[in-house]
Amino acid sequence: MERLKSYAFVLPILLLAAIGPSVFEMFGLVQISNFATMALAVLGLAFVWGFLGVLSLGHAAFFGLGAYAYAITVINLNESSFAVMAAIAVPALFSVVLGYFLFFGRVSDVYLGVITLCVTLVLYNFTSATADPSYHIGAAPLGGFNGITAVPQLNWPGDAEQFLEVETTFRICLIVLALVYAALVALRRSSVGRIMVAVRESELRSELLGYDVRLYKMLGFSVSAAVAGLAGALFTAVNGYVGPSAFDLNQASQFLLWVIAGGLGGLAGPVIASFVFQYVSTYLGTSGVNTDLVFGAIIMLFVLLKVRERVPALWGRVLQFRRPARRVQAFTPSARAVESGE
Amino acid sequence: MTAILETRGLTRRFGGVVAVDQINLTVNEGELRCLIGPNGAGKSTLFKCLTHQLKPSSGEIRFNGRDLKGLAPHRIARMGVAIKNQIPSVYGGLSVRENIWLAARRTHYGRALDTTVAKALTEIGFETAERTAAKVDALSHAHRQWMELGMLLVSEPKLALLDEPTAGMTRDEMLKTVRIIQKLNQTSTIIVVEHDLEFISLLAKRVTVLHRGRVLVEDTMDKVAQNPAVRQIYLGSQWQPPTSVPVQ
Amino acid sequence: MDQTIVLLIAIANNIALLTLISLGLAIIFGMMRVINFAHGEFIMLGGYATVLSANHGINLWIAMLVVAPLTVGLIGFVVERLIIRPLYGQIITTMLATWGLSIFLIGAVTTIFGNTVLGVSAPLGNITIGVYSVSIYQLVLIAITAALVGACLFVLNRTRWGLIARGTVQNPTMASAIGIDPTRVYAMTFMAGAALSGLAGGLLAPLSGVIPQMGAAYIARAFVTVISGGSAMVIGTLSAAGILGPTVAILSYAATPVIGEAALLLLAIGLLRVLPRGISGLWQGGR
Amino acid sequence: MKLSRRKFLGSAAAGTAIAAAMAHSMPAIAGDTVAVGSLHDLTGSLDAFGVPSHMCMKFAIEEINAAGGLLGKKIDLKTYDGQSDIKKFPQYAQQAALNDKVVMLQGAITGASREATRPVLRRYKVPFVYGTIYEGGLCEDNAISVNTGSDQQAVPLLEWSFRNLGKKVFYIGADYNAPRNIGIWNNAIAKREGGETVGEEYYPLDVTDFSTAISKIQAAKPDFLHSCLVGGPHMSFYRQWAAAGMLKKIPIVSVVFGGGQEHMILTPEESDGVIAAYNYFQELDTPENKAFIKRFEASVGADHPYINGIAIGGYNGPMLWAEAVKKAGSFDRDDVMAALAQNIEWTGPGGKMILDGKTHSTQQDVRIIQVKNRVWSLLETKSQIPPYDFNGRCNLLENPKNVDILNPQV
Repeated sequence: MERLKSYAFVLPILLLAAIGPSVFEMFGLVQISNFATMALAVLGLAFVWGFLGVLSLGHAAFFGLGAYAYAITVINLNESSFAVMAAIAVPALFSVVLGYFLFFGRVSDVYLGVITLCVTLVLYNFTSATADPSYHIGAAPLGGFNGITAVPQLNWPGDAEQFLEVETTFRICLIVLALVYAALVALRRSSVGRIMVAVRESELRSELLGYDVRLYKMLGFSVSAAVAGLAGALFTAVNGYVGPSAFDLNQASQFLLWVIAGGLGGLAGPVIASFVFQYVSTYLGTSGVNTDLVFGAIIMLFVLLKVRERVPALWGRVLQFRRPARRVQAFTPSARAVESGE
Repeated sequence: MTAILETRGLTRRFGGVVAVDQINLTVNEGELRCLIGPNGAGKSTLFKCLTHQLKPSSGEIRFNGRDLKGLAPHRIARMGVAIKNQIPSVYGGLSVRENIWLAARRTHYGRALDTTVAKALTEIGFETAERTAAKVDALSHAHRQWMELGMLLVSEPKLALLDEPTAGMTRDEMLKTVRIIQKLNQTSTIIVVEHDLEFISLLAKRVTVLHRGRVLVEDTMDKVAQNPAVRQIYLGSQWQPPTSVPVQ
Repeated sequence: MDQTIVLLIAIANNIALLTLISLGLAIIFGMMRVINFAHGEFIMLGGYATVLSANHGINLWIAMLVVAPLTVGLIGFVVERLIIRPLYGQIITTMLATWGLSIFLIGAVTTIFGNTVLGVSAPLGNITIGVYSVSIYQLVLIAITAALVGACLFVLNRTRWGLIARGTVQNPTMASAIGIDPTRVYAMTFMAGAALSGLAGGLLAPLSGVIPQMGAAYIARAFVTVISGGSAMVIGTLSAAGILGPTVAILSYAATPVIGEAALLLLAIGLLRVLPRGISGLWQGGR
Repeated sequence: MKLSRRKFLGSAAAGTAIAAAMAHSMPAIAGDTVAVGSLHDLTGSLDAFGVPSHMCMKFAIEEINAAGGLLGKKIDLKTYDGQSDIKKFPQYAQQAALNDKVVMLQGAITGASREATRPVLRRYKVPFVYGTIYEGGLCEDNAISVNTGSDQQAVPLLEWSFRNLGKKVFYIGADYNAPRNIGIWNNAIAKREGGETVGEEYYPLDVTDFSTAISKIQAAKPDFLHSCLVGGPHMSFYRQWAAAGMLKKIPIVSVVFGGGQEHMILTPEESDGVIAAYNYFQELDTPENKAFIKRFEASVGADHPYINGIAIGGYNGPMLWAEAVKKAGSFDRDDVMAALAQNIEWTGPGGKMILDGKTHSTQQDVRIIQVKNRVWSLLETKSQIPPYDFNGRCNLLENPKNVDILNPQV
């Protein structure tokens, strides 16, 4: 029973996939497809941050790498199935290299955040600086700041000419979202997932029990990268466009916002939050309000109202007032010294 | 008797302070060794060096004849060295059962895993489902210590390092801990750091006294208790060994 | 010869600039373990304070050196009360909250002042070195930065306030036991850090485009510098700037600016791989 | 989820998916109004470009409506804020096309947002009006460019510069597509005019420290500096350039200076003497422009952002499109685009404009202007510069299928 309950969230997603095309207009379908690809990306971050305690500020890097990998592969091979695979593989491999560097170099949490952010900015600078036509991979020009445009949509596997219809793409986006959600829940419930949570709870203890903390972190990091890459591929397929903006700070901050708002430590919450915030953001763009002002305020509000780390969900708790406890004690750089001395 | 643990010239410095100074220590298989010494003698630092939580500044550690140099802490754990640190390091946000499961998981699989966990829970006195489902953060100090011992039990180490397993316990609780440790000693070699002398005399056959990072003396409890230098720095000259309490 | 001098000036300028834009962040991070993502916006606010007050007839030097740090220091006071204090000790949470603040401030400034504001130009003219000419203000900026670093070191190491602050950072519990209110020390520290960022913005106003988004151009470099510097706030930041600054200057000069920019980030990542605790880790020892 | 679904349900009330899919290709012209979309960056880092353009576009629609509308219908302007976030552009383009059923969409100022928007509008057959100055090369049946391509500005400006300022040019630009493209023109015209490019440098958009750039330029000793630096961080260059005393020594020419209101943000000491080339500037002393400014200020007030050569595209775009609609007698994409074959002519604030059917780009006057004390003044007018046809490669009458951005081969 409890097991079934933890998978329950796939039901509304699948229901939406089933009835969506008969309820929404075409624009609604495209928009939900878009939202779903972003929700997929945020699942990756919610997983690695919430379950493993690894805060990657550069989640957008994997999303963008996946998006570029899809665009480049599909333009060259004319077959979206390979492109989707490439979009999963490229960020995953990249995350292994980066993860080796971060986790085996014993880089601390804060620095890990900054380094992942730097990597994202390097990718942003690099892709922005590829305007010259000499930057191309096969038939795909990298396009610099303008990005790669008119990227082919998804096609039926094996038939490059047969593009999927909007309704089918919509269903695929949601079904993939549901599947990845279920897979991550399953992973969380597996032995490996339980060890990952243990690593989040106490790295030291896990290490002393003989678990190679670095390996589990790298594994989780790669899983999140692969999920983000898949999301990047679908996003590019839906929009037909990818550019350096996939790597920008704005994108990175959105992912974080959705996880905070949805509740760190859960998976369904961030997905719901991503849908809500994307809708609000789109809505604000036609309302004449300064979106920076509103979003900045929302982020601050959510963070301040978030009672503790790992509160599973914030929904319904928004009005609960936070007591400014734990003022000083948790916080001292000398805590490390205390630990290491006798 | 074969030596399971040997250190040669093991040294650890913190800046100008030498916390562990040229320690040569040999512990034989199946032994239950006590480490005593005043605060700052280097006991916890020694333990942390043995498990590579701290990197030794110099010297050699051999476990089962194998040099540990350069191994990550988890590799040493996998060789069969388990430690209970002085400050409880458990998964505070997880339940008792989950904690034990995580400790057993690396060496047990399938059904054996479940039975081992269940058995260990009984041994350390967490029988009811309610208690095993409790978050560790909510446990009393003694229960948290026992749970940590339980984690050691299920990981079936060759060598267990226990840093102050009875700190803050009542006498009854201490006696229960002694039983758990004796049980553990049936299968594992143990080194235990303690201040509670009753506890030591109940358990230990051989005692090593550390002082200012060095081995002051190593002998049986009785002999150690008679040693004037030990009495001077640690026990106080009026100290008498406690009368033994029969332990079941 | 003159080329060497100019290149040396460019290098000194790069070091000074990195130091200047990082000091406020470094103080706040080093003393409070608070990663202030709104740091760039504090610089921006300093720029606005300078430009707006100069446009209202206040002497430019007063606008840069007094109005800018004062204004941003006061804003820092409010921010500390409302956002930083409730989250003390939660590094990541604070970082996210200040990220929100950063976006909010951009929106607020745009809403209030619009997206363009009349700028101020650099005072003092220029000097000629061979075929080159160099702005005197830029040289003064290097001197001011050096003076600022000296002042920070002096305040932290030689004054009563610095001692109290360092003591509180080492052990807040002990500090409160001897009658110091750590909360107040943190508030003061945050204000001081904010004021320093504001001062940086003020000093940069005559040299950069003062627009609501100007912070974004500085934030990444400031972070990289502070993190590479490690826990010794002032000296660490200075030495990080001393390594990163020349690299960027020389590579931009010899190769292309893109390579210079990329090198800054890659070098910082490399540094952290070798020295996980930053450059200060070199002389601070420990595990 | 609930929130978004409610909205979607509301918007979907019209009918089934199939009906909706059919409806999207039929513009909503059944009632008394037709919808037109404005998709500009109204917030975020690019709002300095987006806000004035949007204001001008809004004013154009007001004027069209005040004059009785178009084909008897009032125009309903739908505004979308791209938020300086490129991925918003295709989304809003979809919303405009599918949900709001606009018959024309104008905006997407940056090359990146344009490239993200264009394919969406093409797919849903909504004419795309591109109102800004740009690198050139837009050659697509579904799009029209009502402002200048870079060659239309850069060629006259560089010709003028090589004749009046000297033979040695140093080119400095932001590192992205448009400045790189203009760099090609820079070198081509230098060659043609017997000049020499003594240096060429591209800076990432977020660079703020230009001390090495300035010493490089000083070492190269050009007769003039051709700048294509763009955006807020790059404004630092002009300040540092002036602070080094260079503004009075080496003149700057640019086809983008002023586009981001640089001349308003910089002080006169930092900008006086910079030479630019645009088809329009607010001070332009012609009766048409005087009247335009008067009407514009009557509508939005005198306290409006400076109307530069980019912003005016916001006004010219709807006007030229309206001329085409009138000629076609229809709002249908194919009809409107077919009407372009007859070359639409219209006189706006910047003078006569001819929208060319072959390239879907616009022939217009280009003016060499110089700034002093934040005011632009005219140096020379280059009359009726035609759009570049890329050596015949851009001919939409013969090859209507082209959608690629063409690169100059000169």
